[in-house]
Amino acid sequence: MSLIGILMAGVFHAAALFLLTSGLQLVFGVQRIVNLACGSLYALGAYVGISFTTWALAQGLPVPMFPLALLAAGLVVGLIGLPLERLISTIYKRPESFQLLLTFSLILVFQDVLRFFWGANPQQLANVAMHYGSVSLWGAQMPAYNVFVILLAIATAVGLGWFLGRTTLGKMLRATAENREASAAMGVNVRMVYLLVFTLGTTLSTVGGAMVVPTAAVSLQIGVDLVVEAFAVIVIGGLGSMKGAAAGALIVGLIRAAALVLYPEVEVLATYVIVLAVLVFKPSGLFGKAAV
Amino acid sequence: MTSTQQTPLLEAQGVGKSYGQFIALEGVDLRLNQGEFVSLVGPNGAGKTTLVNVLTGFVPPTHGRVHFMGRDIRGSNSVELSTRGLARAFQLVNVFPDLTVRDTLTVAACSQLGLRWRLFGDARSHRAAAEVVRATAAAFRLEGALDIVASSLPHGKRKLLDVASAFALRPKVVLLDEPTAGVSTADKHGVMEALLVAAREMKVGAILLIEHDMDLVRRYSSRIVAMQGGRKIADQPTDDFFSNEEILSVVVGKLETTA
Amino acid sequence: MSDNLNLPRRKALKKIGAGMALGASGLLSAPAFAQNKPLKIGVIAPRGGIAGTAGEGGIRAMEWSVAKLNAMNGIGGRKIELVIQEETSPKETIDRYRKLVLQDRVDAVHGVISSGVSLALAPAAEQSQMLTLLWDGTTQDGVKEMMPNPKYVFRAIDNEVDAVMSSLLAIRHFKGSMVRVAGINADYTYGRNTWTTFTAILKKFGIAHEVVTEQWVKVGTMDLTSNVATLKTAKPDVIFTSMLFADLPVFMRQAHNVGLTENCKFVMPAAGWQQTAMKKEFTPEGVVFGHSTMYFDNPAASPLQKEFVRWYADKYKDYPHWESDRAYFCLQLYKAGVERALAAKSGSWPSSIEIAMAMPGLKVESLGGPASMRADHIANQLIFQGLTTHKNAYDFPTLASVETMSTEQIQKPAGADFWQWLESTKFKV
Amino acid sequence: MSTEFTSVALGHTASLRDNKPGWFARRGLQAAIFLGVVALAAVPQFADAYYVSLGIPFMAYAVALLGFNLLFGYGGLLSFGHALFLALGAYASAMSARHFGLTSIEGMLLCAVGVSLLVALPIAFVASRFVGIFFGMLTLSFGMLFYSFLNKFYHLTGGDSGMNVPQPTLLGRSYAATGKMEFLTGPFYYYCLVLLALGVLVMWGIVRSPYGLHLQAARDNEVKASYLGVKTRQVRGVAFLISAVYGAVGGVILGVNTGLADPELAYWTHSGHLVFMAVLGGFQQFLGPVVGAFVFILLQDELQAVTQYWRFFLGIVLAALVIGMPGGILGTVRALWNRWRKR
Repeated sequence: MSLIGILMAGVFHAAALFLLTSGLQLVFGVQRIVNLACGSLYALGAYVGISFTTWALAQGLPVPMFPLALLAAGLVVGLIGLPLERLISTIYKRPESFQLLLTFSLILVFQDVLRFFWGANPQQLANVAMHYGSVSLWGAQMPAYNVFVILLAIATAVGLGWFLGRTTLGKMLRATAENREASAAMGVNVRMVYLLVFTLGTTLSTVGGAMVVPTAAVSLQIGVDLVVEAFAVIVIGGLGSMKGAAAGALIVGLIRAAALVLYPEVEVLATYVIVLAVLVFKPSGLFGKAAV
Repeated sequence: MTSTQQTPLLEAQGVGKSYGQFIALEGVDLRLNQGEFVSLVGPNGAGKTTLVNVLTGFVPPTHGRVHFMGRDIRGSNSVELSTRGLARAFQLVNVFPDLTVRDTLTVAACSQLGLRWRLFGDARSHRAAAEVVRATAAAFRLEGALDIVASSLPHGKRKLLDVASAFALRPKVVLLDEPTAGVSTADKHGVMEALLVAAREMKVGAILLIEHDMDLVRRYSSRIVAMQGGRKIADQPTDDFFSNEEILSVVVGKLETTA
Repeated sequence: MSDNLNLPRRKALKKIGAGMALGASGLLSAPAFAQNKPLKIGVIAPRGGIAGTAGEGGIRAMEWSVAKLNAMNGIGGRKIELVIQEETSPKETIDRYRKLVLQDRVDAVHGVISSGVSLALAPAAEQSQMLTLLWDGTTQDGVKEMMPNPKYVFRAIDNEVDAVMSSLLAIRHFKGSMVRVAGINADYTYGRNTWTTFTAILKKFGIAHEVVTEQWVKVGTMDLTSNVATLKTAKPDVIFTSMLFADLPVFMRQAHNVGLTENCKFVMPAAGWQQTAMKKEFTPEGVVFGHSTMYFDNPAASPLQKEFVRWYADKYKDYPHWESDRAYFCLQLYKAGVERALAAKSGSWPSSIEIAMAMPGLKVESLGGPASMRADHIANQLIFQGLTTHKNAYDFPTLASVETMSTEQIQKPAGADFWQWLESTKFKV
Repeated sequence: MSTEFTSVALGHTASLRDNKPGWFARRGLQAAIFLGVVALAAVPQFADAYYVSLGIPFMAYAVALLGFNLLFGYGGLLSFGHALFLALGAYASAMSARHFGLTSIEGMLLCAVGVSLLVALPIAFVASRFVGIFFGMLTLSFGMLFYSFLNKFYHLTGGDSGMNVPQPTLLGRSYAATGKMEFLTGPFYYYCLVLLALGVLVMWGIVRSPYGLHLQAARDNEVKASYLGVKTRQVRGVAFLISAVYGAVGGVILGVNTGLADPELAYWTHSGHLVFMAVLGGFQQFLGPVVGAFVFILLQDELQAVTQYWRFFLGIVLAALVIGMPGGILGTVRALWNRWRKR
């Protein structure tokens, strides 16, 4: 029996997790803010993605184009990052704990806003994902769209790497991350940088939610449920590190897949065990800077 | 000058500290004897603060060893050393913003009296602790400010409080990192005087002072150690030091460029 | 904000004196209360989260039948008034239950879907002597411990009943091609019980089978690709899943997308909750599909059900599932109980206990069909299941032919232990 | 750097001024405690039974938050997994009842305290190394680990259906005869009130003790503190243990109140609500958390009564507090009081 299928499923799960956490990491890396509401933003992207795409298809958008509709939806709702950043900017000077509090309040708000517009029932997109049929990888069948999501995650990772590493703007961000005062002195408009970074981070989450939802569905609950998985990923990978997000996502995804084959009972627990092990033996995470 | 035969209170032998390739300290020897007031001078980045960090066990040296009252400090951190009588005040104003002057001093008094794990009973009304607090406050003329929260003290007083809290440990040796930084020239002497009075009253054995202000150095210290690029370049009694032109030019010259 | 905060305090002070009048006891529908007062019924049901769908189904049926009853002369001459509270975690729900009992002074409480909450509520109900009719959420384990011979609590049918029936149907239809068996169920008591029931019945009928994988998923998990992949590699002939929340359609979709549905049969005792979400595009034909106590598209349905389904479809552009029937049943049973007790007292309003005493043995017409209440306060109803077909006008499968069983055949008798009963009793396929 | 942050933040609403023996701190606090106890003792005499029954979760949270705030307000450590210990308390009492047939609440409390210490010890060992966000994430992870443990080991914990917490005896006196509500709103209410009063007094002793001062020193400036002989890591560890015990005691009360110990108690959003209450009342004030618990319970109750979208409004309130009123209710009252006295 081929384990490839399970392996690929693990990788797919990892891809989804990466899309969820990359924004979180970017924002923390530059602004040292942990956004508890990342899950809610992911959910928001998914909900809007479903509604918009369904509408667009009804308006006669050719089915093969549906990923574009999702992408568009994700990008547009990502703009909610602008007001959110302005909101959070009011507590930049407070201790880190306050960010956790403020973003927690956002979770409560989002949960009911989503419920108000989309109701209690989980939402799903028509099974357009299968329009692309499935591909067979080393004998394991997998929907082509899932492969597309994996590629998208890889592309995002590479893109972010290039953006932060090569472009002047990226360098500017890194400089701000290293030393806010210094880069401010060098004429970097820190306020704009923060606005940009936070919005970009938000957009990554919303796009992630929108792009992944065709393979599943979205419920009000995932807003809070995903936070836990996201934390597992970034704790393992190391706060604020893109490499970390990728590595962490892969580890969590594969652990889960492996547990399912070896001993399904421990599927969830296994992840936490890894998380705690990392916290005890390498508190900074695999790619993080010193934790304390 | 006290005799050098007695075991020094604090002694560093060939102390070196390097971070990666960067060498912050190299082969520094230093003795601090009973009753000495030694000033540590040198341009910025000469390694003065690093030296103090090493001496107080805050960072471990990469070479050499440090003895405090005859015992190697290897393996013991700033907490133990401070309770054993090695106190330090900081360059930056560094008190506890939300604690009152009384509480700040009480913190030190409690560690010194070993009340650390008393989970009950008002620390402020503990007789011995209160006495230490009173004495320290008196020595530093802080009685008036006892119930003011540190963050709302004027800069000079906050500086004093920082030093005072170190003294409240009833230390044998105090290491002072620019206690008068940012204090107006007028107040500087005030701080120093208070400091000396306190040292005398509290039977502090020796003081090591990091200071840029040459008048202060000249006026108060018995011996001067000059550093540059992580090395010790001079270690002389005050008068000899100030008559030693080229060393002085290095230090003072650098000072003027940096100041 | 500040006066916002003070509001409840003022309210509390206004209540001076009132509190002591009736104390904490639930003896509220005492004869002292005039007939003309509206009859308050508290409803506790989930409105959000994974069980939101179910809660809505129940509440809507409640509102429908209350409207009808009030159009006549309510229950025993008193108009019905619903006080709806959200069902969340047991801790919070118990507080709202007390609010219904102590502050809203309701005459009875209906609803509750999750087992956890029902187990927390039952003792509270007994102690505060509040007539409480549960729609759902009564798994075996806790029930034994928490609800020994209840006085005031009335339960819906056992949750395991659906699993019993679909196991029997599975044997009838898949016998012979049921060697490699796999299970993927929600990681909680209900999921575990239904799976154990299924395998136990297979053994009972001497079906030689091998369990190729057992999977337990956290309720509400939205990415099951790894589980699906694992199932795929296990190459099962039959997959049993009692998942019933939003995760069920997700599972089916992901299963379909890797071709798991092509040469493998499915047994889903409780898929009815998700019926409209189980789209044809990923739900194959020939699935054993459980609708529990009501199947909206049942050709043999009573005019009553047909009328309700029509109303529901017009009003909500959706089709009702068994939770509507449960809610309707509870209300009808309560009505019948009140009326019998009233008759017994020749018209003066009966107390909670008198109503409670009146209910066992009553037969009422529920949406799904005739239903009754057993002496041990457990319901007897009809269960509807069958194999799915795509031959219909909807975008989701319906039943090719409706199998109907009464819980009198497939529910443990009063006082029996479920597992022992399952061992001993003889079922016919 | 982070210490600088702390100083800015905690400095601007001169926090924990109870250290400062002004009128408000000394007389005011004692008066507040006394009046509070008297008022609470009087509630069952006049208030609607329902509000009396709300008093029990209030006191449960008040106790738990006293401990939580030793960590947060005095130690500067924000735990996002503290619900773990409430759940632990509830489950401990359920298990002690099921396995050792314990029926006395004193037994349950002892059990809960013991278990919570056992569990908190290793966590404290790991967690005391962290501050700020890392501490928050670590505690959240531990909390969720326990949550999935409760769900997974169902044969031990009853899984999602949780475990029954029987009506206990108080001081050896059994109330089996009295109905649950009479029990809760009567004897148990006063029992909890006594627990709360004790909890307040003990905590008042702790925060003023030498240890308490060291804890605050460690919060304000770790390095400086270490040079004044403060064992920052151990001090924080002990704070974690104490808060765990308080949490467990609160959990026992909650468990008896609900009659059930269920996994939802350990879910991380429950921890979030704890933090909410602390901030609402004012985590920089000794009695802040108690006030927070009180207002939160009434606020939630009122919101749920008027709208099904109560979470939305709770969120708005929390955001408004964090941004505009970080001092919380008591902090603001204190500020106003001080301004009024200046005139």
